[in-house]
Amino acid sequence: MTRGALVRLILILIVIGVAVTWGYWTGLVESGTTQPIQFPHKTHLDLKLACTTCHYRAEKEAVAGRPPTALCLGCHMGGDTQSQEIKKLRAFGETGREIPWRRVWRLPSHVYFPHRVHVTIAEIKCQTCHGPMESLTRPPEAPLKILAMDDCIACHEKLKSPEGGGKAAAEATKMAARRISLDCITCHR
Amino acid sequence: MVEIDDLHERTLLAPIAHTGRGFYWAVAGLSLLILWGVLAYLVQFSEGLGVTGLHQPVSWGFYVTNFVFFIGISHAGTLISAILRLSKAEWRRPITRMAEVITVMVLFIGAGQILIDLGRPDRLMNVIRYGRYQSPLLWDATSISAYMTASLTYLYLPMIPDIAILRDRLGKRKLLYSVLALGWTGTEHQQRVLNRAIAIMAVLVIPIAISVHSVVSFVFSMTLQPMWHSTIFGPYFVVGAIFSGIAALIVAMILFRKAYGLQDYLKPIHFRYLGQLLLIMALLWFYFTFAEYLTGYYGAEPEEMKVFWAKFTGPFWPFFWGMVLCNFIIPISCLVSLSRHTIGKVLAASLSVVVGMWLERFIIVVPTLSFPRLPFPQGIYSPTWVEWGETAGSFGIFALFYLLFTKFFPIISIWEIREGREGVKEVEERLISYLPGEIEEKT
Amino acid sequence: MQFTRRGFLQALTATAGAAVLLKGRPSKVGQAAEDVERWATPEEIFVPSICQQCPGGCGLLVRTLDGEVAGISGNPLHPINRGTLCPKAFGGLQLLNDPDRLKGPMARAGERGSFRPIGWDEALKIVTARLSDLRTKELSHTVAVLGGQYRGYRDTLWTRFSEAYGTPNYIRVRCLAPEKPALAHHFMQGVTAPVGYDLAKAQLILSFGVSLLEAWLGPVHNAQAFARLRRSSERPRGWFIQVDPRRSPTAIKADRWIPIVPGTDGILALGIANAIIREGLYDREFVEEHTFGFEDWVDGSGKRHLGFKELVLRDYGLLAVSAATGVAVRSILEIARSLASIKPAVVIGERGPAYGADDLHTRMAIHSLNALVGNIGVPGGLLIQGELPLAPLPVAKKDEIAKRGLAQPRIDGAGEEQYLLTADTPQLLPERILKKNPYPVNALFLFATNPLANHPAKEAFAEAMKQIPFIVSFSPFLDESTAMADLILPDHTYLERWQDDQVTHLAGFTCFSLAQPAASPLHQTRNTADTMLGVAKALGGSVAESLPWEKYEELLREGVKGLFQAGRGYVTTLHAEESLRKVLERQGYWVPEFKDYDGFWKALLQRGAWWDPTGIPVSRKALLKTASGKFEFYSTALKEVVDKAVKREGKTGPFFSALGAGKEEDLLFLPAVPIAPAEETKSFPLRLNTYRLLSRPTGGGRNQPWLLEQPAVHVEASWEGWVEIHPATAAAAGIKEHDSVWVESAKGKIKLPAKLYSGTLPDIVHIPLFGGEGPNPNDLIGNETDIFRGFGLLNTTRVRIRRA
Amino acid sequence: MALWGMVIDLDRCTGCQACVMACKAENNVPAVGAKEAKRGRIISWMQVLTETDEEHHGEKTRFIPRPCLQCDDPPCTKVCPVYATYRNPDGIVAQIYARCIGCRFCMAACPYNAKYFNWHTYQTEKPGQNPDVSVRPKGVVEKCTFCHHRLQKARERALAEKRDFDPNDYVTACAQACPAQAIVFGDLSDPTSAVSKLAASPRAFKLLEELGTKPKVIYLSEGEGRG
Repeated sequence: MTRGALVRLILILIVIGVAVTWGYWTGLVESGTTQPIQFPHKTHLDLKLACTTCHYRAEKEAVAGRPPTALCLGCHMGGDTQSQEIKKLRAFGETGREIPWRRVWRLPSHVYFPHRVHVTIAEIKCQTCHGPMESLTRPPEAPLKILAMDDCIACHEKLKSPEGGGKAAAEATKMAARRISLDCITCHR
Repeated sequence: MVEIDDLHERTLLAPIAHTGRGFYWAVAGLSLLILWGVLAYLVQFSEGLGVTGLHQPVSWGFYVTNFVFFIGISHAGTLISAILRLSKAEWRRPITRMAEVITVMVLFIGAGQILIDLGRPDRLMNVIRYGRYQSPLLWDATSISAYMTASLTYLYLPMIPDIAILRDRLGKRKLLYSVLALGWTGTEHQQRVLNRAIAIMAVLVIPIAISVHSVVSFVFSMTLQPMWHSTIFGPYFVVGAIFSGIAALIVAMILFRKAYGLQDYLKPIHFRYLGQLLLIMALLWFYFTFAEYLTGYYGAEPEEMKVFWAKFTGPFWPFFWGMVLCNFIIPISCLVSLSRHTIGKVLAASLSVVVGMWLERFIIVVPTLSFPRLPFPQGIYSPTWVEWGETAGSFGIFALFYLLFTKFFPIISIWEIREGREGVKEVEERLISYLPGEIEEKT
Repeated sequence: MQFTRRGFLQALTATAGAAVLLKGRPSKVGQAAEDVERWATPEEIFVPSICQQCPGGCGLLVRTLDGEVAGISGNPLHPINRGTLCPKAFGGLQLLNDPDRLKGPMARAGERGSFRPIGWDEALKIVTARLSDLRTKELSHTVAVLGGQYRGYRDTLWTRFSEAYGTPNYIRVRCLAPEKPALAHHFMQGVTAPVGYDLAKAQLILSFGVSLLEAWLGPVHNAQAFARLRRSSERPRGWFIQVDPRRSPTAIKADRWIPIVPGTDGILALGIANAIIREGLYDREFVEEHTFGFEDWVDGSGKRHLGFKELVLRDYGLLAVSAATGVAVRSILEIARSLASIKPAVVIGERGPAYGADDLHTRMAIHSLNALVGNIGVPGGLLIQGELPLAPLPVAKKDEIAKRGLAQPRIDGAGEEQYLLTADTPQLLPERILKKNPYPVNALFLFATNPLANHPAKEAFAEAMKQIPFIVSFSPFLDESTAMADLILPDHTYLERWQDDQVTHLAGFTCFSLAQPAASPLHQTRNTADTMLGVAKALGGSVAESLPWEKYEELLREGVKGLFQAGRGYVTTLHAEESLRKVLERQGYWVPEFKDYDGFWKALLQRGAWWDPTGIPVSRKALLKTASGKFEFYSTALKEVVDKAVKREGKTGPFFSALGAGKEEDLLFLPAVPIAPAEETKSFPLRLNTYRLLSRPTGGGRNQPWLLEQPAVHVEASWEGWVEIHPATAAAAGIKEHDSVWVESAKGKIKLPAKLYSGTLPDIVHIPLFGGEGPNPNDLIGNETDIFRGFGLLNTTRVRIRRA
Repeated sequence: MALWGMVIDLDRCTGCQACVMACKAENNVPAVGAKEAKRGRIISWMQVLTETDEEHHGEKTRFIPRPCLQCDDPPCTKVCPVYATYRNPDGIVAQIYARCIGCRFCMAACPYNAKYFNWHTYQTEKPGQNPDVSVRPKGVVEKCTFCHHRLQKARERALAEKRDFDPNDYVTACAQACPAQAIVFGDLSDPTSAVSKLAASPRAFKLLEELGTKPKVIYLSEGEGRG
């Protein structure tokens, strides 16, 4: 290797190193999350289950949350299985403990995002924010989409405008005596 | 090293060509101050503003005082040089450059105080991205950046011919000087354009400068706080700014006169003129201060009086009376008669005014915050080493940059001096044109 | 308050599942290794609980998110506080999450004060082995249990355990008075049930040093009553006079503050009585028909006795009273006239610490004003409160060892000699333990008390505890006393455990609160009640038979059955429903709400409290239970006690001597407070008055930063104690605001920052029983108590101050 | 649109600080510690001020609980250079922590000293906090928001339950806690609300009314007098 090539290589390595460090530091690159069970979203959604079948809290509460183990066991109890993952699931069921899912999607703590309004009133598809979850054969290591404030604002602006407001906007206006809001403290807390 | 023939050029370029031991000592000393400041800021950056002496009612302290003070000093410069230039005062020639440099240096440092003062300096860009034009702070940002641009230009334009001299005469930094000289050759056309540009800038820079300090005063007077909410604050601040600016300029002049042996250029007459200017400003400052406090006293609003008495007899009396002493009594007594010991007297007055004006800024910022309207637990503000450090560092940076400037560019405009000497005739003609013509007796 | 109601109804549906959810959920510690992260605003359940920060007994609604406590608010249904709270309640959050809590049982490792963690099984084995060893050696009586400020079934459990095990030494070290009827009420009215005051309906409140708005029984209840006195739609603004050595926040809020020399409240009361009687302003009808001993009287033997009227007119002339109390004659007259003319008026003179050495007579003197203006048994006056109809537990079985043990005298000497009338005399404990008199203590149990910090005899306690070979502490924190222990079996904090509260004071109604754990235990701690049930079971025999419950909640469930069967009262409900029930009950109907006990129990868990608002609150008959059926200015009941003691011990016996032998005998049974001559004051010219803050009435709570940071509003203070000095006194001593000041008494000295406070008489300095880190006023206060109740004298110490 | 306001009856107030502590628990307001407290940096969105009439040597003392007064013409919002504080359509003066640059101009401008600064990182997220309110980082200004998150949640609940929003569903933590019920919270734009009726009392006054800030926290004075 010539000296020039070596220098170039070192330079490239430094650049990559700096970029990666910076990425970690600013949170653009997140370390992968491994889940206790290799849950395949695709298999379940191919069975024509809706997202809210399992993530039912999304319709009731601010946070979608993980489904309780008991819900999984509702289908996966009984019968023989070859799947290691289902065996793991049953093992959790037997101890009576919840599966220690690791959280992947996380909004900054100063953001208030109520799922239920967005799911039940605005009827926004989950994929709008979460990305193509239906295509996953194993748990995502990182969010499929990274949202910024502008993404929220863009949507709110669109729906707030009279022409953009579909059924959702009208309903929201009527119900809460408040339009889809662009007021900062609606989401910031 | 190319031999420099012109005696004037040789004297004025000497600091750039040769560097003595004193320079290194000065740089070392100033670097220590700056190091202190940098260290203080690093501590503050990682720990939060809690390392300062600021607290709940007194949320502004040294940094804001320094901000107002430095921005005030910046008026020295440009305003004086611009006014003198426009009024074609011939004695201005060795002074203008020094004044303009002060302005530019100090503006950056003044604006930097705000950055130091921010709790979240990482979000500074929010001011640009989400700026709200209702806030006097944004007016500040706007007018200060305008002033920076204007005064930088105003400093740079008259430097072009000198840079060209440096490019031609000085052996070193050829590239730098060639670029900065913008191909100046001194043709008549160039001269004409330059003079026109300088004249325009001089006119422009005066309203901008006045706006800057008016706007700085609005930061206080636009609130409802006692002894801040005053209509007089705009002109009061501007007067104070010019006052402190002249003082700072005089101090700088005397220092460089001594250090670089510029006695031939900066003569007692210059100091006498500037001293008289300072005297006028001292009287004007006193007039404003008197009017301000007398009005407050006569209104006798309880909230105003709380702050008023805190300054007169309360915990802030040393600062208040110190300010009166430094801004009025000392300068007046020094400046009434300048026939003898001119330079010494002017220096004493100027130093005193620099200190006094800093005290004035302090006495405006802190006491009002120390005495809130509601029965709030009060606290007396006492700065920590961090604030002292950053203040010292700020002064250090100012001095160091000023010093470095003199190592790169002549601190007295060579071409303007030359022009002055060559233009004696022109001046004579102009003088004559002021006077009534010779009266021809009608027969 | 629609909001809270709606919120509560939603909470009800949610709580239905809460008990089930909490049952059998492993503690957080068990899952800690799994690194379970909270999924932000998960399932929100409101669990009713009881605040244990003071004896107020307020109902809480604890907001839990997946079993983690995330907030506290008042239980809107709870009759004591009706959804509101005092500042201390919120400190509970910080108490629960205190990082310095003990994480599990600990055993002493070598020297006292060093510990090693052990398992619960091992710990219980150690306790059981020790207890059973002492029992077989017939030394069961040498086990002493020191209890603190609590009530209800935890008290029942300890009493029962002590009885079954066989020790008479269940001793309470309390900082506030027990809520049984005060002795003055008992002797003058013959009542055995607690007496309350109808503050909410009174038009004038005359308070003798009662810190009504700070640390007096139920602060929330008091504040509500005060608010109604001040502003209510149905009547004009009420009056409130505060007699207090210090301009406390209560005095600030009063219409009139009367500064007084500490300990002379009784003299002032008698001065006021003098003025009322002289001006003929007293309630003649009540006095004539319903009181005894007002006029001079002749007994069966023909002996003439002094009457209250004569006593007052003879001994309590206004000039003498004014000189002794420091209250101007004009003020005395004005108070007397207001008191007699504004109706209904109520005079309150109850507080934790004693007024002075002659506490009983002081209280009697104050209380006699209530009779003088006829405030007994009328709305806005005194109220009687019923007992809770809890189911009686089966009688504790005592085997021979227990019987022999119980026959031993109590180590603290309570109920004997001069302490005939007191229930507990902890102040004597250290000395007696050290002297092994009447026997040595072989084991000491510390439950909810910290005498090494909070008792004036704390140094003596420390010495005494060194002598005790086996000390068990149940404290969840490593406090001063716990540091001396050999074994620590940490209790849950109150949001983590099953508990009950039986409020029988002040409110004019009986109330039972029940709380289930609101949070899963954060650490390996255990409810002490469960621990002791376990110990009893392990001890076997009659001890186990007397405490047959597996879990504390079973004990609660058994006792609470009585409320279900009582045929009165109801589980708290919404206000509208309550009003309807009250109307019905007044007409003699009582509608059972629940078919079976299960339903009742479930409802009690969901709503938090049972209460009986329609008992017998306003009833002259219920309030005057003396032999004569009258209010006795001259207490025949006290005379009976004294006569019996004299018969037993003679006139030289300790009880009679302590009462003041040699006094005119009638004065013992009348509310006569001697006017003491001025004291020699040269070396200690100032009086020390200690007081309790609203933010920390029990002195503890150094683990509650919010409360420590803003402990008071009348002075600017934060995080550390202080001494309030009159500006003139301070000036004379060259002391300025915030200066460090040495406060010295005969006992010791402490250094505190000075607060110049004009709200005091110049010769009194005030120190709050602050309870944070730093100087402790117990270092100054002598271990003195009043004769009858045995309560610490916290305001009689003399001190001097100098700049530090 | 509702106009949220508060009435504080000084005659009922006992200075107990229940409102203060309720606020701290509800809004994750940190205790700053002994050292910081001594330096005058206690954060207390709701603060009980003790006003002593100096002419009477402390005889006339009053306790004034002071939240953010949620001015209709707030001096603080005008000076904020980045819209981190503004008056929202509900009349609540909002404070956006993620936007604030920490210049403290609003603190200097507020005549009520209702704004507090995070001089240090006083706390991080931990158990026992209210997850509805964010934990503020160092270097930003914070203040009382009338427990705005409760309004958010109440609104959202109404929306999800497909019913009209009921103003009674929303009350601040301080008003909820006050044992003397000296603090009443509600909709000032509704003349039938309790808070509107009290605000019309002859005892009603506003703090520093002369400054023209139009506060929506209205006080009722002590002493005799109707209302």
